[in-house]
Amino acid sequence: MSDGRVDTSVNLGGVALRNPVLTASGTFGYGAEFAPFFDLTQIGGIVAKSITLEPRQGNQPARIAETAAGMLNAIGLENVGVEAFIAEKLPALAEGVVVVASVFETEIDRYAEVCKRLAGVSRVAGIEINASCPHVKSGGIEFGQRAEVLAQLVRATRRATASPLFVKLSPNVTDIREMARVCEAEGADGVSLINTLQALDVDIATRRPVLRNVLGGLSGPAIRPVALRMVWQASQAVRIPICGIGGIMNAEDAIKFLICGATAVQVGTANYLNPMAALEVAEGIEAYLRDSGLGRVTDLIGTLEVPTK
Amino acid sequence: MSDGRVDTSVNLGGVALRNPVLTASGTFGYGAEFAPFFDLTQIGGIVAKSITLEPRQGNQPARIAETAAGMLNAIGLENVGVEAFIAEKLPALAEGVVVVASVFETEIDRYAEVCKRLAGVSRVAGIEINASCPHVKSGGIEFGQRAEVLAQLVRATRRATASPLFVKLSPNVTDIREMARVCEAEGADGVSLINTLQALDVDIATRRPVLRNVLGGLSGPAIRPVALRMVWQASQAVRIPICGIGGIMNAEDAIKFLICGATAVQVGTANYLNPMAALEVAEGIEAYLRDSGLGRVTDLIGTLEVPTK
Amino acid sequence: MNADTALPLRVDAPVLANRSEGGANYRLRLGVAGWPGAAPGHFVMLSPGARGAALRFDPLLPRPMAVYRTLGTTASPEIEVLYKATGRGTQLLAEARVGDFVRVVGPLGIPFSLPEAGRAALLVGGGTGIASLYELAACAAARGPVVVMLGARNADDLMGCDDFAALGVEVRIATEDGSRGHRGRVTEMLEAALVGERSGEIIYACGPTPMMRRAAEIAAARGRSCQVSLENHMACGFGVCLGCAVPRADGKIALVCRDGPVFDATHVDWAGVP
Amino acid sequence: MNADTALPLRVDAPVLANRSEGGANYRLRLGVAGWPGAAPGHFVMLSPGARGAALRFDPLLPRPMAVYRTLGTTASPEIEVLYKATGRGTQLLAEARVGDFVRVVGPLGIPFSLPEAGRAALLVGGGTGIASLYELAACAAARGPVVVMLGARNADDLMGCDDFAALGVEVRIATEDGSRGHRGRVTEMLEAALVGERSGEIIYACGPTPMMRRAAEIAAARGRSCQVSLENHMACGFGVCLGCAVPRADGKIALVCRDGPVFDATHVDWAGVP
Ligand SMILES: Cc1cc2nc3c(=O)[nH]c(=O)nc-3n(C[C@H](O)[C@H](O)[C@H](O)COP(=O)(O)OP(=O)(O)OC[C@H]3O[C@@H](n4cnc5c(N)ncnc54)[C@H](O)[C@@H]3O)c2cc1C
Ligand SMILES: Cc1cc2nc3c(=O)[nH]c(=O)nc-3n(C[C@H](O)[C@H](O)[C@H](O)COP(=O)(O)OP(=O)(O)OC[C@H]3O[C@@H](n4cnc5c(N)ncnc54)[C@H](O)[C@@H]3O)c2cc1C
Ligand SMILES: Cc1cc2nc3c(=O)[nH]c(=O)nc-3n(C[C@H](O)[C@H](O)[C@H](O)COP(=O)(O)O)c2cc1C
Ligand SMILES: Cc1cc2nc3c(=O)[nH]c(=O)nc-3n(C[C@H](O)[C@H](O)[C@H](O)COP(=O)(O)O)c2cc1C
Ligand code: FES
Ligand code: FES
Repeated sequence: MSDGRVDTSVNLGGVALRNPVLTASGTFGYGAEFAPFFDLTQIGGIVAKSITLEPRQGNQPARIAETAAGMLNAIGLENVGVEAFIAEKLPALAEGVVVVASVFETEIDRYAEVCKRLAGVSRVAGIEINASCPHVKSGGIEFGQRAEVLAQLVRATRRATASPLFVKLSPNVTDIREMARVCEAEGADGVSLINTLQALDVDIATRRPVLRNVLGGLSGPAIRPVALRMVWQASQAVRIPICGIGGIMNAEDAIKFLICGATAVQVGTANYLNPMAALEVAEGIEAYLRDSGLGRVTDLIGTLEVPTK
Repeated sequence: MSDGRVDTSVNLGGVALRNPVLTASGTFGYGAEFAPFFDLTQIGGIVAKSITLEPRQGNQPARIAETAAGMLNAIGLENVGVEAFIAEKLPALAEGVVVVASVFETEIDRYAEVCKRLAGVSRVAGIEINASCPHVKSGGIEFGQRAEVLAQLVRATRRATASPLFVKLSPNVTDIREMARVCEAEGADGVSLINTLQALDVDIATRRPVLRNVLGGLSGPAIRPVALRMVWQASQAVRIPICGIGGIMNAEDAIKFLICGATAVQVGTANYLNPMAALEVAEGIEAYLRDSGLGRVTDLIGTLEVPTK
Repeated sequence: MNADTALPLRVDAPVLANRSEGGANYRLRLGVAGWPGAAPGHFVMLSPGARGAALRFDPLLPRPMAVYRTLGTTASPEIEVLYKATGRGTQLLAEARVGDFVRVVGPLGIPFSLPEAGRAALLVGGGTGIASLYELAACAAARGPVVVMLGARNADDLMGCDDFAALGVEVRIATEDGSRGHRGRVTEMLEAALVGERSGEIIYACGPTPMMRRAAEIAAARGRSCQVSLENHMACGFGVCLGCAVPRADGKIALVCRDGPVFDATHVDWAGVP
Repeated sequence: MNADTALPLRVDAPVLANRSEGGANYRLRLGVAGWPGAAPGHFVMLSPGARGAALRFDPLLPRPMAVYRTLGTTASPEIEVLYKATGRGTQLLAEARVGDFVRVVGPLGIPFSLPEAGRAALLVGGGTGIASLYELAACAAARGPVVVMLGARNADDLMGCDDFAALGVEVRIATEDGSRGHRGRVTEMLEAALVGERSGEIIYACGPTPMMRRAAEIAAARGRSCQVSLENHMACGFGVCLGCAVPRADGKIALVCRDGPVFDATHVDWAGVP
């Protein structure tokens, strides 16, 4: 717009965000760790580290490794548990910081229980269900890898909470559209994608996996084109809002997700190499909107122009 | 071994290779293009560009784009067709070059027909079925993405040829083990993995996909950790030999695949940036064997040491 | 030996010089052992940073670059490349220091066909395309009158003008902002030049697609023959990735690296060029 | 202000110097605007090439590096880093030229606790770990007698010996090939030194895990207290990725970047350190 002011606010499935930039679960701690670097109210919000019913210790090292334009991680379930999250982590955050709680567990009823514990906690603007967890009952395959299991998970957590409910999808599936539709059908307010791609790397000196857990999750720029594909496919399949995640290093990357139909994005691995990445992405999106004469970020969302074959 | 000589030969499902290094279909043309760069008999063999029954023209441009530590491609089915392959391309290759023909089509019976045409062609040491093609009848989903469709494809092509038959798996699936088992059950002599990850990238200036085809396949170092994971999972699931593919840039990368259980590897995208990549990989593997005192490459295959939890 | 049919080689070439020439322009000199020589229009694929101490795979793909000219001695041949550091790969190339190595694959492609002796040539270059025309200007000048028309956004953006002038050919310059020479597009200059001028010149164009397309239209309208050198995205440069496709006027697909980069302008389906 | 509790900052720091010091060793000086100062044991995360003209995401992760020492003025503070160019990231760092930018996040971690006044200190450093001990040696020397034992594979591999000597502390050197000082492991020197010597020294160790583990065993056997600074793979350096876990003797997990890198040697479950 001529006066150079643009509207970056979006409504993500009932959560009002000043701009479409959140931080991805597990890459931003519980938020307070980033307070030294920038004012967290300047971004849309943060998705906290996934929490379980009880505190968990996670895997033995090595837990991370670097790969080509990416990294592997197998942290395990390490987290402070829902009670400490509510009692200690949330109060540590400044007024006005929008917080989405992320939940993972090993059983569906435990997922639901964590959601119940979060009910009425004023600082929790929404809940994101991390469906990339191994489901013990179905032999270690991720909740998000089987439509029936995912449906049960969403149904149970939907019943357990009145807050805006987002389901974070696993990319390790044949058809992401099917998974997104399941979430929509079961009443989720939105889907977040993608979580990490299941991967493995090897040390040829020791002939051992680089991670103690053998398998790990691949994140970073390497996976961005896969994430963009899935976000675009999901946006064609469902009407609920999509939060785009995967390899976002800068504003240009984030804008690609918005163009592909994401209502908001989450910055993940980039926070490690640049603790101010999320702020810079938010500022860069605003600059892009101004430069391209778009008044509202919503004018950009889903504008991918597909050539007619 | 003390005298410094090592045995790099492997038997890949009935195809004897002087070393475990082949070139990946679609990244090595029909072979002759690389004759100026090195003697093709010095590597295990080449997998030719996938061929169809009739010559095909492929997609309109843009067909390729660069991504973080990777590239996207959507070439389409461009190839000279099986007849020209036999009449013109094979004879252009020097004596002693081991050639695996790669076949793709849009219908199962057409796949089988191409295999029949290749029967008794002396230069064809084996056939690799590219299962990453959209299957028209099942609404554009890849043959390799549905176990029952894949089973039909392998059954039909197995019946159509007596040559060593390899199935190249699509990585765009929930469980690669299931797909590998299907191939083994239907009599394939081996599986090759992985093909490209379905992906998308966007030009934020034009808000268009970078590829005319919208979606493309991601290859290069970016996908290597995903490929290693799938090769290791497949090696746990089947007894037939595995050909490891995905982001191999140098000998170290190739050795990782062998350690994860691949009997041989295919060098793909690396051929573009370094037309001598396959030769250097073969030489590097031999050097590694010598340095680590292994007498035979078969002593290395499947030696991944998994920590006891 | 005949450079037109030279087999390509792959060399990790030492950087002998890599200087900024103002604006985004750089001049790179590489020692290429065994270089078979190149004809006007030949190109190479350059992998920036491929041989730095630290293995880098981002950016991954090599960059196609015209052989600006061949230097050095038969014993130790050198090639010069004029390039613009605009994106990630060329910026990385601009960081290469003397002693670093840059992977070279080439010579590649089908070169220009030179004008018959006595025939006048009009060379039209824009942006990075200028670099593809220097050797052509040199060879054409030995056969007949040559006019070189160079276009750029502004004076800073121009490459190699002095080199062309040093060949003794007539150099006309157009910049969009008028900061040097004619204010406007180089194709306007071409159009003007063809009016009334003695006919029969052969036209060569290399630059941004719209420029080449316009040059092709003008040549057709004036009944002149025109060769263009297309700048397409490439992964391999020697016909194996099938990535560099352009549609031909006859509806078939051509590969820019193998069937080109030089094409008869009338053989290109301009509407389909990316 | 108190450096121990300084909040970390993120600065894209100009490279003021980046010289080879023989072998794989390099000395990097960075201008870090707003640097709050650092205590012995503090580290920074450095992103090589993060601010080169060409955006690079391979290698992706920043590298943890000890603050070797703080230089410059309060107005324009500088930090010095001593590093070994061994892998992809540090080799890229070695390519950084004066004027380039390197992203710095820090100061990070919990520093060493200094010996009480009058208490003798024995510093044992090996390989890259030597760099974590310089500021400690300087501070400890102001409080009591200091002996620094530096170990390396060979003379070339040694870092910063002269700097330590210039502090006026006693420096003893061990190389595995005997090319300088005692032939053998630095921990053998430590063991020998503790025999008969007046007891009560506090031991500080930083280097390869086996070296620190051995130092911890020796200290325990001789009833000396020992602090170690662990070198673990890190993605963030400030406690958010949970990647730098090490098992503690009590069975719990500690984060090297947040709960360390300095630990009381008896609190570490050495068998589980990667
Ligand atoms: C036959 C031929 C000869 C050429 N000769 C020269 C020359 O002499 N001097 C010169 O400066 N440039 C030349 N170009 C253009 C040059 O290849 C591109 O400017 C360069 O590849 C851009 O890379 P980048 O890293 O700056 O851009 P990026 O945006 O980082 O490139 C991303 C990808 O797109 C490709 N790409 C982007 N722009 C172009 C383009 N205009 N043409 C082809 N590929 C592109 C890159 O190769 C890379 O694969 C030539 C191109 C061709 C096809
Ligand atoms: C608190 C701390 C302080 C350090 N201080 C110094 C110092 O002052 N000088 C110095 O030379 N080195 C220091 N190191 C070690 C230094 O971080 C590694 O040598 C460096 O990360 C290796 O990176 P690379 O690119 O050479 O190796 P690559 O093999 O390319 O590294 C691949 C990945 O492994 C990690 N990695 C590899 N080796 C190590 C290691 N030994 N420690 C931690 N991560 C590793 C890298 O950070 C990267 O994530 C310190 C480490 C820590 C934890
Ligand atoms: C070290 C690490 C830990 C992570 N932990 C979680 C987690 O606890 N819950 C979750 O939903 N996602 C987790 N993720 C996944 C990220 O939220 C994100 O989906 C993924 O990394 C892809 O985005 P990126 O490429 O921008 O990092 C983690 C990622 C990393 C790298
Ligand atoms: C440009 C291009 C074309 C390809 N064409 C084919 C093909 O025709 N048939 C096939 O089976 N795989 C094809 N592939 C996939 C490769 O064979 C290989 O499986 C994939 O690129 C992963 O390996 P890489 O990362 O080493 O390239 C192609 C890949 C590229 C990049
Ligand atoms: S660039 Fe690969 S075929 Fe032309
Ligand atoms: S390095 Fe990220 S938590 Fe320690």
